[in-house]
Parts: sequence; structure tokens; C-alpha cells
Amino acid sequence: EGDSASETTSLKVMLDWYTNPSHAPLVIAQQRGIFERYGLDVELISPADPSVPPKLVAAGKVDLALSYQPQLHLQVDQGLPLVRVGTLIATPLNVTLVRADSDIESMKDLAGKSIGYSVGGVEKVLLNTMLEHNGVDPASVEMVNVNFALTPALISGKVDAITGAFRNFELAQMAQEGVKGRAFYIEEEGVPTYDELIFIANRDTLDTHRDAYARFMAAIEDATAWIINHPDEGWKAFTAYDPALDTPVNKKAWYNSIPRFALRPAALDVRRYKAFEAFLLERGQIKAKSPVSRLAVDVNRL
Amino acid sequence: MSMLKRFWPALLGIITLLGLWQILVVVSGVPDYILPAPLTVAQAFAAHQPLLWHHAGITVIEIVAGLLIGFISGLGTALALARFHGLRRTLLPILLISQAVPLFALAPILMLWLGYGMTAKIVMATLIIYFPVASTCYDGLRQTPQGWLDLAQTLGADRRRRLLRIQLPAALPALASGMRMAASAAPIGAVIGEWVGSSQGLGYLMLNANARMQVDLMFAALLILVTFGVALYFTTDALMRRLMPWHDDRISTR
Amino acid sequence: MSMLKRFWPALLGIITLLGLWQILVVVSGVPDYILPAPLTVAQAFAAHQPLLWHHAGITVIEIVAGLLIGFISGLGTALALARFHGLRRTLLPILLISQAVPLFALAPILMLWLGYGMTAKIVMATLIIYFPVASTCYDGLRQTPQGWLDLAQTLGADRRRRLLRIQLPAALPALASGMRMAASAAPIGAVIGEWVGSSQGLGYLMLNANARMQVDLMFAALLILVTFGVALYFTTDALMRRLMPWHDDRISTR
Amino acid sequence: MTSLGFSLSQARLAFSGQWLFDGLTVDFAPGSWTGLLGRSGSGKSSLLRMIAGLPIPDTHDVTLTTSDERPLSGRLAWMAQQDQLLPWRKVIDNVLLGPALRDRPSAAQYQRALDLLGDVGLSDKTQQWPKTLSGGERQRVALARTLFEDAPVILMDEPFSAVDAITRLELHELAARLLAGRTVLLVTHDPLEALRLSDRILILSGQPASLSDVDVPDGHPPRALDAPDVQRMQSHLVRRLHTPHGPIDGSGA
Amino acid sequence: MTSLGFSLSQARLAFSGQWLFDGLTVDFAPGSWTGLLGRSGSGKSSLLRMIAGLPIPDTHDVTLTTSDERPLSGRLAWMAQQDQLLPWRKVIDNVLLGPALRDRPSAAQYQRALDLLGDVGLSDKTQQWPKTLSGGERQRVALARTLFEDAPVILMDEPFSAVDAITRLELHELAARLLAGRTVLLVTHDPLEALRLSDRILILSGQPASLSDVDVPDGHPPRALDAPDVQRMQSHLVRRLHTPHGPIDGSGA
Ligand SMILES: Nc1ncnc2c1ncn2[C@@H]1O[C@H](COP(=O)(O)OP(=O)(O)OP(=O)(O)O)[C@@H](O)[C@H]1O
Ligand SMILES: Nc1ncnc2c1ncn2[C@@H]1O[C@H](COP(=O)(O)OP(=O)(O)OP(=O)(O)O)[C@@H](O)[C@H]1O
Ligand SMILES: [Mg+2]
Ligand SMILES: [Mg+2]
Repeated sequence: EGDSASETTSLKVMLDWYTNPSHAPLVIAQQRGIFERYGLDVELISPADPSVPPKLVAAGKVDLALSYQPQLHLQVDQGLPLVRVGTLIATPLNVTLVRADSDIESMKDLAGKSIGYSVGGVEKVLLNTMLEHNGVDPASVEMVNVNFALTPALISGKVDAITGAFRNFELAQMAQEGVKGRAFYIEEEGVPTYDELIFIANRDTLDTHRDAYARFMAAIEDATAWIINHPDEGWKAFTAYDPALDTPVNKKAWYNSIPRFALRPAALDVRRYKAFEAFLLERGQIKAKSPVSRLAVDVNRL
Repeated sequence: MSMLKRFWPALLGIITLLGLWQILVVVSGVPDYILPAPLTVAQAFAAHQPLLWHHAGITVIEIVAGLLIGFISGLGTALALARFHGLRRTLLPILLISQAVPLFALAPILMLWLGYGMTAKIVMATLIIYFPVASTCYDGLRQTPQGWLDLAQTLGADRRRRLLRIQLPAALPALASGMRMAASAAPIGAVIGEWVGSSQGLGYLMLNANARMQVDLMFAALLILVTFGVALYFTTDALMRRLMPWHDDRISTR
Repeated sequence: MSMLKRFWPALLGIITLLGLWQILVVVSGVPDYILPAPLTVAQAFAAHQPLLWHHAGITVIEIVAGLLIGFISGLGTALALARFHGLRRTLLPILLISQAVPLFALAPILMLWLGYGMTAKIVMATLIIYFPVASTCYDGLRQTPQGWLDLAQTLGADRRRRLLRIQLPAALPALASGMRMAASAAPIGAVIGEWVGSSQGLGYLMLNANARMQVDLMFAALLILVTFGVALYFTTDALMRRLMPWHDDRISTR
Repeated sequence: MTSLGFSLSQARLAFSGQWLFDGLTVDFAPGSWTGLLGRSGSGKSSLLRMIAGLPIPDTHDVTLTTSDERPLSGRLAWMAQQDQLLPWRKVIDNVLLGPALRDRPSAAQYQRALDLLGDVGLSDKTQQWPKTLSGGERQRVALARTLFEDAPVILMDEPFSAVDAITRLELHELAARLLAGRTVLLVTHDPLEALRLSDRILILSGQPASLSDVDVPDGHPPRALDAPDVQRMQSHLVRRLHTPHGPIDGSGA
Repeated sequence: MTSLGFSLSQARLAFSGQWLFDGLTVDFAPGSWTGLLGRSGSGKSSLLRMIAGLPIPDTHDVTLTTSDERPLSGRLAWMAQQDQLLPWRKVIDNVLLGPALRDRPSAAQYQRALDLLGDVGLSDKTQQWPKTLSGGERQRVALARTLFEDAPVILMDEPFSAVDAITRLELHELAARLLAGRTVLLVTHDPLEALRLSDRILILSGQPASLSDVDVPDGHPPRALDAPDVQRMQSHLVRRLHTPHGPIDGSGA
């Protein structure tokens, strides 16, 4: 299908953060020429601050960006002309982590503890929900912004737990330092499930690019399938993209990430967006409800 | 009255800046979530008063503490460098290196050692101020006119008194220049500290607002921060002038 | 030879620092992922040579360009402030404000306007250097001894020549002080620029390595960066001395 | 160049409310040399600053008129009591400061500066930095700079105070030669110097101070030091400096 | 206080390879006043610096011995050619600089400084900043600071050059009174001043320079100016300054 495209379309795609195994399908599609096959010339850009990509998409400086579903709700609520056009990782990655050798067996034991997080905008709400779900008074825990240093803060004992860690990555990082971790999964602790990594595009110019985005999602889909089929070869291709990626932690994270990739990146689960929006509205995180069509679209729908 | 006079040019500048900012926003059509217009920011400011002042209070403490410690340790280092020559050969490069290290790189270490409380942020603000103060003071201390040093020698001054009663006052103009500059940088130090690890203060508020795309709130916090910076500059300036009644820098050469 | 002599104290300081660092790591038992030992860093340095030099090359260009532009525009601003009095009342506070704004806050705007190429990073480095240079130069320009200004007046100098031939040379020692300081801060400017948006350069490498907990690699990059900072300081120092053959700052007062 | 005279009227100056002088009126004839004497602190340097139009921090006021009714500014050279050499300019470039501040020194000007430095006895120091000069050498550079200006009105504030007696006599002759026809106001503490060089001698004295004339010897400056006139008048002048208000010669201008 | 004599031997000094003087040897008798004259640039100030032990940038060497064989340092007061007032200290505090640099001025010292300022005619300026002083006033503050030190050896570099003739005579008397019994080395350009105040007069001259003695009038300093001796010797001295190497009085020390 894509092979027949005589003209190639250039796309600037901004990741949410430095290249890491969560971005595997993008990197693989690039490395294996899958984008080319779909008539796309894709430039991948990493930011250092995850809040920047949505702004640049909204301002029309890049075409697509990776962001997070909870943030999308806030962004749209703030009036940014953004819309989800695809899903990279279809489950939450967010976990609350404690050291396995600590006395914290469940979220209930977090009462009175200190919890580190990295500011993303919604950590407090998510954590409070989890705590309340477990009957813990959120006021009894001390929340500490440790920014980029989640793992060090936990393993060095500066905080008792961290939240907002990624299950595919931080656990591997802890293991690397010889510390076993215990994870509490957010969707098991009272928070509605959501898509962790999504592709967002500018709503105002969506129609002119719909075709390119559809091809882009198809390429991601192909790349994902190939990774699942060839995980080891995939790892090699991934590290060939940037030799600096070749670290033991990344390798672990690579295999941890594979089961998390959306098999149908373009597919839209309307219920998830409705439910999560309702959750945020109830928690006072957004001012108003938007129709799902303002939040997310299926680029393949006629 | 004289306060008003002193701050009037600054006010004028700020008003000009606000005007330019508003025009820029209108003309260039930058979207609100990148650069909100001053009026939007003013609204956010009004709407979030208690929140802003709460966080501002914390940051102010960090800034002022950092400033004082930075001033004192910077001046102390400069004096030590001028006093002990062996020290200079090794301490100066260390100082230089400390300046050349981006604070962000050290932040995790500092946080680990000092925890996520106020101390770490004060240390960050201190570090930002420390080098410019130490460096300009030291430069000033080195440039005492030879005649005064000769005089001190024949009058039988020991090194310590020569340093404190001759070189230090002679360096005051240079020192004032360094202090003024450092004062306006202090808020940045505190904010970086808060970015790296904190759940309070204007830096945290900015980070959080930014993550939540509340850019107007972020700019309102920024506005307070900048006001601190400017106020600190002028306060330091006034204090340094007080310290030098004999000195007339020609603000108003024709 | 004389180069060796000039840099010898710096080398000594660096060696001392490395020694202290190694001792600190051993004694305090800081884990590797917070503060790796110098030897570990040296290994990482050796292992990642091509990677490091590739990114370093990019950062060097940013630093040097930022430094030059920052020097020139800072000096230009100071001269303009000293020359045009109307300007001072409004420009000075604007300058101050520009200094008090944490660059991070402006980063998205800069990126929006300048893209994420090298320009934005050069602008960041420039901004970091700009204020200290402008501020110290301006302070220096204001403090010309009255006698020389009087002389210029009776000799019929116009304002421009008085500025360039009297006030500017008289301010050179102050200016040198500001330049030295700014030079050692330039690498930080470039790195902040890279943090904000880049896929190349030492700053990018550091943040990236940090995010992956490759702390040894991060410190190896940091080491290069610090070396730049120190080298720039001494280069600037040497250049400024060249500019002032008549001036003896008493490096070696007894 | 035709000579340019000028006159002051109602010159007044106060520091922190205390009048140094008030209502001074005096006329400087075109091409004449006036020696100005007075006790230390009487206001001589300040008066020169006022004539030169230089800033003074406190209350002051003067009406200046010139013989051709055009402003004086730009047509006078001022040699301050301190040498005011610029440390970043070599000796020759300090002499060439005037042209450098107005435009750019020409080759002819460079040669003239060299000649002047030779005249003041510094031909072997033209390329040195000011900091390597002795006190008297610095003063001679400042003198050369003033002479270089070739202005119709010259204000000199103790221009020979730091040089030895012999050099001083030589410089007197040099100045008299080069500044012939200029209107010169010379502040000095050396009565002999005043008697040697002046067409007219004024003493600034009193509280507030006024100016009074003193007799000068006959003949044209520079007068010989051993002229009996000069010797006699020196003691007279010194006595006048002691008792300034006695109406020995009639009162001031 | 017993008087302290000192002597120099083999004093030599060169700037950029050129010998200013080489092998100077001279003895300063305890309690004597020595006037040092010489052409501008002959090296008088440099010689004073060497005696005071102050840094000199180029080749130099001297052997100093004192009459009590203990080092001179800490027992001399040096008054430089420039006044070197500290702008951040008021007039009185400039006079008190010595005690402030060694310890902390006592009430008695404060009173003494006030008295000295009165002696030099500045009792109404004690609380002013140096920048508000006239040239002569600055020099008098520097003189008061030097006199305050009450040192057994005094080096003064043209200490009266910026004051008027009358003040100068008064200061001569003041210095002679306060420094009686001190060993004083006085650089001056005024032959009369040297004749008035010196027990011995030295001329530094030649290339490289040597020191030679000149006759001084009879009687004890300060001598009256109108003493016939003084007048006669003045012209003799001036002639000697002109032709330094003529063996008029026998050669130097
Ligand atoms: N800025 C000032 N503030 C207060 N008083 C001042 C200021 N400037 C000068 N004076 C005073 O004015 C008087 C006259 O000063 P001026 O320099 O004119 O004296 P002068 O006649 O040149 O003395 P000298 O012969 O010592 O140079 C002095 O007593 C001085 O203290
Ligand atoms: N740092 C230096 N480098 C080169 N030459 C110097 C230096 N310092 C002094 N000289 C020279 O040494 C000579 C003697 O200087 P000094 O100040 O001792 O003279 P002086 O006898 O005190 O003269 P004056 O009567 O003019 O004060 C001068 O010719 C001067 O140019
Ligand atoms: Mg005067
Ligand atoms: Mg001298």
C-alpha cells in the first residue's frame, strides 16, 4: 500500500523525553525503513522537558509529539488545540515503587511515609486516589519532588517510596544497582486505566495531515509487530540507532517494554477517555468536560 | 519619597517592558500557552494570590539566606585568597571549577546529602552567588594602588590589617559591582534548587504550573521572582552606596 | 613553557580536587550512581571517547559563539548605557529583568522562535554571558576618575571619543574582571540551552546519561565541560592582560 | 593668532554654605600673563575650574566674557594641579591626547609632540608608560600636553611645582617662548616664579576672598632672576602674602 | 628617645639596564637633618624607597646599617611625593592611619592627631573627606600623618611642594620643632628650603649619579630666611646644581 506512494511526506516527531526503550517502535520503524515504505520522511527529536512537545505541536512547530493521556486532558482543558491521533503504549506505565526489603507490603503501609515524585502535573491526584482507595489519609504522607532523580532517591533511602516511576524502566534501574523493588500498579489501586504514551497532533491542522498520520500509525503498527516477533534482533537495531543506548538497564527495559506496546496504535477506545476525564473532573483537575472527539480521534475513521 | 525616586527608573523600565511584551504578543500572535499576554498574567496573579504568596514566602527565605551566606563566604574566600598566597595557587582553580560545573549536575548529590528541605535550596542559591562575589572581590583586592600598599608597609601594618583596612576598602567599588550582579542572580539559584527537588516555593510552583500547561500561573510566579531579583539589585546597590559615602560613581555624568 | 607555567597552578588545583574527590568517595561510601569515583569516570571517559568528542565539538562551537556574541553585546550595551542617558533609565531595569528571569522559563519561547538547532543554544549561552559583562563594564565605565573626565572636557572631546578613549580604557580592569567571570560561566549557558532542547552536545549527553543512570558517563562529559570553563577563564585572563600592558595587578603582593 | 582676553564678573563660590569668594571681578588682558597667588585652600584651583567651565559640586556662579564675545570653551588649555596622565597611554600618546580626543593625530602633530617632549627634557622617555616616570617627569609630560594644545587662553595650576630649580628656570623660558601672545593665568606658590613670568600679579586672600594687585618688576617676562627689581619685590610680595588686607598697593580688582 | 643614625653602602639601582646610581655610600648622623637635592629624574624618590625597604621593580641593591645595629624597618616614617590619602577615611582618620594599621587608635592618639591637624592649619577640616581638600591641604594631611608617627628616622619626599610660601615657612618651623633629634632625610627642589632646614646638604647628580656635599650656613635650623649666609649660599647652591661635577667642595660621601 504505502510502497506505491510516489511522494514522501516529511514529518517532525518529538518524543516525550530522551530516547529510551519505550520509544522502540519509532526507532525501529526509522531503522528498518518502515516509515520510508509508507512514504514518510520522519525526523525524531528528543526534548529534555516533557512539557515542551505539546506546546510545539500546538504552535505548529512539529507535527506529532509523544505525550501522556492524563496530560492531554489538562492540555485540552487549558485550551491547547491538541488531539490524540494514536497510542504507543496502551496501559499505564506509572507505578508506585518501594524497596522490596522495606516493611511496606501494600499501599496501606504508606501512611506516614515520604514519597518522592517527579513533577508532571498529576502525580498528587493519582497518588491521593490510590491512597484513599487503600484507606490511607493523603495528608499523612509527605510528598517530595525529587525531579529527575527518582531511583537514586529511593535506593539511597531519602524517600520511602516513589511514584510516577515507569514500570518498564525504574525497576530495571533498581535491579542494576542491586536493589529489588516492589511495585504497586496504579490501575489496580483505584485509578481508571489509561494510555500512557500517546501521539498528539494539532487539531486545527489535523484534516490536512490525516492521511500522513494514518500512514504513520500503520508504520508504527508494523514496527511493533516486528519487535514482538524479533525481540533480540530488535534490540540490536535499537542500539545501532544510538550506541549510547546500549546499556544493561536499557536492555532489561527493552524486554519489559515489549508487552506494553499498543498492537493497534490507531485504534481509539472512547470509553477510556470518557472515564479518565470524568475522574479528573471529579477530582477538580479540569474545569469542564469536552466531547471525546475533541480529545481523541481515530485517523482511519471515514 | 527618595525610595520612590530611586525606584522610579526601574518602574519605568518595567512598564516599558510590559508594554513591549503586550505588543509582541498581539503583533506576533504567539499563542497564550507559550507566552501569555501581561493582562492574562495579571489575571492569573489576581486569581491565585494566596497560592503565590505562600510559595513566594518560602522562596524569599531561601534567596535571602543564600544571598547572605553567598556574600559572606564569597567575600571570605576572596580575603583568604588575597591573604594566603599558597592558598591561591590551589584554591583559585578549585573555585573556578566549582563555577564551571552546572549546578544541575551537582543537584542530585546535594539533595542526597542535604535532603529535600530548605537547606539544599539555600546551598544552591549560595553556590550561584558565591563565585561572582569571590571572583570580583578577589580581583578588586588585587588591584590596590601600589602607593597605599607601600604606605601600609612603612606604617608597620601586618598583613591582616593591611588587607582589612587598605585592600578591602579600596576594593569596595569592585565588590559592590560583584554584589549587585550576584544579588540579581540569587533568585535563579533558589529556583534551580526548587526544580531539582522541592514541593514548595516559586520554582516548584512554576514547574508544576508548566507541567499542567497553566502558563499564565507560571508567568505570574515568574513575575514575582523577577521583582525579587530587581528589588534585590537595588537594595544591594543602596546598601553598597551607604558603605561608601566617600565614593561618587558618576551616575549622571553629562 | 610559559603556557605550562601559567597553567601549572590550575593543574595543581585540579589534581588536588581529584584527590579530594577520590577520598570523599572512598570515605563517605557514596554510591556510584550518585557520585562515581574519578577512576570510574576516567574509565567511562576512555570507553566513550568518540561519543564524547563528537558532542564536545558541538558544545564548543556553541560556547565560543555565545561567548563572542555575549562579550560584544554586553560591552555594546554598557557603552550605550554610558553614552546615552535616557537609555539608562529604561534599559538598565530591562537588562536586570532579563538577568533575573530563569532561562528555563524562556526556553519554550526561544525554541519556538529559533527552533531546536544550534541558534537557540547560542542564544542561551549569550544570554548567560551578556548580563555580567554588561553590568561590570557599565559599573567600570561609570567610575572614571573625575580628573580625566575634566581633562577630556577641556581638550574638547565629544562624548563618543571621551567614552572610547577615556572611560573605556579606564574601565578595562573592571571589564577584565567581568569577562573572566563570564567566560567561566559560558559552558553552563550552552549546556542549559542543550538541556532545553537538543539532541546533540555535552549538555544533551549529560542529561541523557543522567536519565539512564549512566552517571559515570555524565561525569566524564562534565569533566570536559569543566575543563573548557577553566581553559576559557585563563585564556580570557591572558587576553585581557595583553590588552593592558600598562596595568600590573599585583598577583604576587607579598 | 590674535590674542584673546577675557574677564570674570561676579564670580562666587561656596562650599557647604561658606563663601570662598563672592563677587570677584577681574579682567585678563589679551596676551598678558597673570600670576595668581594665595594661601593654600583660598580657592585658586576652584577659580580655574570655574573659568574652564568644569563641574564644581556646590553653589557657584560666574559671568565670563571674552574680548571677541564668543564663548571661551574649546579655546583654552587647562593644566591641573595633579598631572592626570592616562596610565594606558605612553608618554608621547599622553602629549597627543588632545588630537586623539578630537580626531586622530597627524604625522606633523606627532613630530610636534616629540619636539615638545625634547623641549621639556624627556626625549629619551617618549615610549615609556607613565607609571615609570618620576614625579617631576610626570609634571613635564602634563606641561608638554598643555603646551601642545596651542590654545589662546592657558590656565596652569602650579605647573612647575614638582621640578628642580634648574629645570624650573628652563621651563619658564620654554613656556614664555611658546606661550608668547597667549593669555595665561598661572597659579603658583613661588613668589619668584610669579615675579619672573607675570605681567600682572594677583593675590587671592581674605574671608571671603578678594583679589588684589601687586606691583611687578619692570621689563618683559621672563625676567632675569638676579635683577635687583625682582629680588626687592620678592620680599615685598612675601610681606603682602603675610598681611593680605593691608592697603599697601590699593585694593583688588 | 635616643637618636638613630644609619648609613647606606653600595646602593645601586638600574632601570632596564641603565644604572641610575651604582655604589652610593653615605652616612646619616643620628639626629641630623639632610637635605637631598638633584635634577628631576635623578633617582631621589627611588633612593628613599630603597631606604624604606619598599619594592622596586628592577635591579637594585643596598646595604643598610643603623647606629644600634637593629633593622630600620618599623622605625621610620615615609612621606611619599604623592599624598597617598585614603579616600575612604576622613582627614582625621587619615592622620590616625598608623595606629589603625597597627592596632586601634587610643583617645590620646586621637587628641594628638587633632592637635597636629591644628598645627598644619586644618583644624576646621578634620571631619572632611579627602576629595574635598585642595592640593596643599592634602599635602598637609599627609605631613600630619608622617609627623604623627613620631619615628626616629623620617624620609620626606618634597613634603612642602604644594603649599604657599607663607604656609611653607610655618610648616618648616613646625617640622623643625616636632622632629628635633630625629634623623631626617628631606628631598626638596627648593634650595632655600634645604639651606633653611639642613645640617647637611647632598646633591645627587651625574650619570650614573653620585652624591656630593654642599656647604650649609652656620647656625641651627630652622635658619632665618634673611640671614646673609642663607642668601649667599643660595646662589652658590644653584650654581652647584647647574654644574654638578665641578669639584667645588670636594667630592661626595
Ligand atoms: N567638594 C568640596 N567640598 C567641600 N569643600 C571643598 C570641595 N572642593 C574644594 N573645597 C574647599 O575649597 C577650598 C578651596 O579649594 P581649592 O582647591 O580651590 O584651593 P587652592 O587655592 O587651589 O589651594 P591649594 O593651593 O592648596 O591647591 C579648600 O578649602 C577646599 O577644602
Ligand atoms: N618602574 C620603572 N621603570 C623604568 N624606569 C623607572 C621606573 N621607576 C622610575 N624610573 C626612572 O628612574 C628615574 C628616577 O626616578 P625617581 O622617581 O627616583 O626620580 P626623582 O629623583 O625622585 O625625580 P623627581 O624629582 O622628578 O621626583 C626616572 O628617570 C624614572 O623615569
Ligand atoms: Mg590648588
Ligand atoms: Mg621624586
